[in-house]
Amino acid sequence: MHIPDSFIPISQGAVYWLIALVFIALSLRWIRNEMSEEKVPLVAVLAAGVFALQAFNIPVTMGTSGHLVGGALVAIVLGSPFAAVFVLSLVLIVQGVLFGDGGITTMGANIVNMGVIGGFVGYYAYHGLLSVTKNMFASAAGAAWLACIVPALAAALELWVAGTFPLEAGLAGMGLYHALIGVVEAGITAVVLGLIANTRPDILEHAEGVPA
Amino acid sequence: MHLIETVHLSFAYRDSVRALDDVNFLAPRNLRIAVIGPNGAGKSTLFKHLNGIALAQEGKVLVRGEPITKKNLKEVRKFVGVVFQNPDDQIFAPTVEQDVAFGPTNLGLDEATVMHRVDEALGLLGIEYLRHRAPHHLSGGEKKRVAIAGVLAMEPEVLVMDEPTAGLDPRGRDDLVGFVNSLSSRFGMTVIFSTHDLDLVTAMADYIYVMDQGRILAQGTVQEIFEQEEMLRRIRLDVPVIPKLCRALRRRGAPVPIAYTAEEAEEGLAAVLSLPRRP
Amino acid sequence: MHLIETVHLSFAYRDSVRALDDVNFLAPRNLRIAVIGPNGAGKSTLFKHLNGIALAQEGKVLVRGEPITKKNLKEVRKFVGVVFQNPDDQIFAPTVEQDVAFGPTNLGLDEATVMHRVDEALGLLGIEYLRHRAPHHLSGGEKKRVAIAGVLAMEPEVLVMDEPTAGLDPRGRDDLVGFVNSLSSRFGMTVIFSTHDLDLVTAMADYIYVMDQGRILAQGTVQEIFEQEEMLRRIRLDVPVIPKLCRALRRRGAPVPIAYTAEEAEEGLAAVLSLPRRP
Amino acid sequence: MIEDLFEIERLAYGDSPVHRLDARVKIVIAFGAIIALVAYPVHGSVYLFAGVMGALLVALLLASRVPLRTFLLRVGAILPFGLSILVFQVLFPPVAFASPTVLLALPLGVEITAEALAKAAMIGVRFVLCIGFIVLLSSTTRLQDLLTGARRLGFPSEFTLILGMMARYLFVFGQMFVRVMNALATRCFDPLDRSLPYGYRLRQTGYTIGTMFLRSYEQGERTYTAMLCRGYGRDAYLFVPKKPLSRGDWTVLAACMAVVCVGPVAVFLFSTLPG
Ligand SMILES: Nc1ncnc2c1ncn2[C@@H]1O[C@H](COP(=O)(O)OP(=O)(O)OP(=O)(O)O)[C@@H](O)[C@H]1O
Ligand SMILES: Nc1ncnc2c1ncn2[C@@H]1O[C@H](COP(=O)(O)OP(=O)(O)OP(=O)(O)O)[C@@H](O)[C@H]1O
Ligand SMILES: [Mg+2]
Ligand SMILES: [Mg+2]
Repeated sequence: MHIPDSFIPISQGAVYWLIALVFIALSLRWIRNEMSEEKVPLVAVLAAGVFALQAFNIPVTMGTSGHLVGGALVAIVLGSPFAAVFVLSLVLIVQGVLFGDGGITTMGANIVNMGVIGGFVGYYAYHGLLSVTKNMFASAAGAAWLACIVPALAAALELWVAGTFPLEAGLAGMGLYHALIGVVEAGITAVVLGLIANTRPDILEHAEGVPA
Repeated sequence: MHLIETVHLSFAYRDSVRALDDVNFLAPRNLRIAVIGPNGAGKSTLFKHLNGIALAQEGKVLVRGEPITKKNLKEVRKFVGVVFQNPDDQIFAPTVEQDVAFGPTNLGLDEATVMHRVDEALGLLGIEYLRHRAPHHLSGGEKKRVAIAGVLAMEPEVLVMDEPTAGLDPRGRDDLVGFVNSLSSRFGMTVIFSTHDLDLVTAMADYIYVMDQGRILAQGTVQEIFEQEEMLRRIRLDVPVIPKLCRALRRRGAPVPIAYTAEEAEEGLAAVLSLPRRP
Repeated sequence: MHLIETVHLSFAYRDSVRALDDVNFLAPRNLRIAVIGPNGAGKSTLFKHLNGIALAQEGKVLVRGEPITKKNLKEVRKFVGVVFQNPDDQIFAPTVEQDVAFGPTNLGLDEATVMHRVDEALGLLGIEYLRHRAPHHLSGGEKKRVAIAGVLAMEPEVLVMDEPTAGLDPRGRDDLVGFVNSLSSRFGMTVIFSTHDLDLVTAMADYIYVMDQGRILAQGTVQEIFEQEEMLRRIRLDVPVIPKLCRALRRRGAPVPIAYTAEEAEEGLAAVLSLPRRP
Repeated sequence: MIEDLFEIERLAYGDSPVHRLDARVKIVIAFGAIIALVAYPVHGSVYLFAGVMGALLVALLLASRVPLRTFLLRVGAILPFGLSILVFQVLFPPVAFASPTVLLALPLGVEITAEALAKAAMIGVRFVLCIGFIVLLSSTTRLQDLLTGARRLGFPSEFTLILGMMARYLFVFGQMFVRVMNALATRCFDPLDRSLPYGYRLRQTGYTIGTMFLRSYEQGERTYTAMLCRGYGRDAYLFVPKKPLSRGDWTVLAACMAVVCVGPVAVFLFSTLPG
């Protein structure tokens, strides 16, 4: 769901860039003040790792395959939606500038979708679901699924506002496709979280994340 | 027919010079083979060809006489087990048991057989007690054993190990030597390994290939190779310290036989000095 | 006043047993100190205390006679340079030059001074030619030098190295030994290192601390420590092969002096065998 | 994607007049061209403008000696998502055209109109050119030079440090990724192998990804510690010495920016003025 250049008019792209920059600044402030120490380097290295693990192909069905995006995972593991904003922004910058995936003028929109919306949906959905179900893995799976589909819907909406995409058909198309892909995101997120809970539970036991 | 044979094998990574250049490598049954050479000689690249991780660009790789193809790839990988240098690259499951079961499960074996294989592999390496532990928290030596167990559970007939003792403490290293030698003597397994530790070569190999700049520079028994001090020094290697000492003494006229272990040297020197038998 | 001193230092990671237990460690000026011990003995943990990466839970760490506090932390880290085992942990910048310049820029030096320091550090290690290269294009030995250059550029007075020769080929190892020894002899630097390679100890240390299970089990000169074969064996270590051979011969009655390098042993044996002088 | 990192790097290590240009020049040209392309209205004259920009791209591409095939493969790899949006847009036009010319009527009342096709083509041509410029930039500029270039252009120093670390560890993890894939293959695991149960494949892939995640996290911890040892603090930054642009750099920059800035205005005026 990386919106490429020329699908969003430059003025709208600038607005998304502004929103993205605000959130990047907020996330930088969060890393500096709320993590136990000033741990910017840790998160920068982790971002490179997330980029690498997005390369694993995961089968969906009927020949299609997807890969992990990881926004919900990062937000849950590091205990804040801002962690996801920061990590995914870095990943998207590299994808956009190095590989051409996701455009330059639309990078702001992509950061807003996958980083900000994905991260916040993932984090709050997880904690919401956790308080209801009391099951960490089910909550993580649900949150990851939502963190996959909601940004896709947001992207469809932005494209509609940009005048390059139909509203209902677009929402339905993007929604259905990502609902399917989201199953993989959900499954993998739950498994990964299980592994971390099993081997490095200390990473997960941070103070409750900072409210926005 | 040899278990593994490479014929005029050459290979270049996309941009680089030839990482392998006309390599003819032979692995017969039940031999312990060391591949030595400086950093960047092409040892790891050669090993990648032995089980089809990399495919020959020129020349060919024969496993049990047959070239590696897409079709027999699974067979080949079952037959040739490769243990990588860093166990962390190889161990993924949340428990040791699950990790060792990974290979056999992928071969499509049923659960009882998988379990049996896991028991055997853990037993062989003496790590049953680690069974339910998380690999993440093991020491370097323990991780190494788990990695080897994971490969042995596929019951390969050739075991290939890239720098097996890197990062192990002296005892961990000795344990590994003992275990690998028993694989060779008890099960007749063929073992191929690379190392920078020349003492390991004298302890664990029958035959040596010396590589440099992608080529095989020399091959022969341990004695034959370590006699060629000049050649070894030229490619930034060295002779292990014991044969070096023996050779230095011989050059100065003492009739000391060339030994490769401390015990052999002790006996040799004792004879020359006409010392009494071991107390 | 010693450069570094730990007094009754103890430390435990969150859930584990004591990684350090009542450690009294001393580092005077211009001494080469080896810390040896099996995996998990606490060597890396001790090193983390020497420049305030870990803070003493019990006991204290004195650097130039003063305890480490939040206030003098930057001073301490400038004074004690630590080189980690894996260069990939330490080289984080996209080019060698930027990486080596990182320490000096953090000291608040101006651009010209930073450049000067970078030139000097690269020159000392003989790696000016790597200046604009990307770290992932370097060999293991080259990376190691870059890591050391990055620390030397801060001009520390104590150099601490955790397993400096891990993964190096024999020549890479010899180069490192020569270089580190020259730091000690030319600049009077104090060098502290840990290793599993006992031959490295004889080549690069004046004094040894032996650790096991968080405790300092023994300390002394190279000779004093390697005489205690029993103790070393008990904690899974061993004696380097040359003194082992000498000792075995002595036990059988030959008046061989205990040597630690091949050359010393050669001379000692030559004297006993009354061989002519070196040809 | 990370598998391609090494291939891109190999291209960027090439040698040509374009490779030798200062990174700042290339960044400004590429971003300027993209902004100009995106800013150009969806109007019939876009093809003429695209022709101008395409000529600039081709000229730079030829001068860079990047193999055409490699270049096209790289561009092609990025196209699918954009193309699928375009197809979708043709099938379900977001805005109703006044008097659509139906070219093809599909079942369920879906119609393909000439107007929708024309609009998709206009967006498409800009889209492909934008990718072309980005791919050219990363195929001729090393990652570390992109970073120092960005810094010298006034990009905040704290972000250069962060992106620099990310760049460095991309390669570390890229190599790790290759080793992990080899290890999986050695034990005969293929996530797309249908003979293994789906849940099993998903779980094992999850474990592998989880292990990579943990290793990245722990690498981050160790790197952070090592940086502390070298005085890392809030105000740490990446060392980027000053460097003036050469006269050649200025010339190329001026020429290309003239095309990028004057081009769209001239083309637009030329094609909209009556007569
Ligand atoms: N993935 C790769 N891409 C490009 N070049 C590579 C790659 N892996 C290795 N090389 C190059 O191929 C050559 C052989 O490398 P290889 O890893 O086989 O050496 P090695 O003998 O295993 O060295 P070491 O003792 O350091 O492990 C080297 O010049 C190396 O730089
Ligand atoms: N980050 C950590 N968290 C918890 N326990 C740790 C951590 N690091 C080390 N330990 C434990 O502390 C003890 C001492 O470890 P340390 O790394 O200091 O040993 P070492 O002597 O350096 O061993 P090696 O030779 O393997 O490097 C070990 O029991 C180890 O398991
Ligand atoms: Mg290798
Ligand atoms: Mg250690």
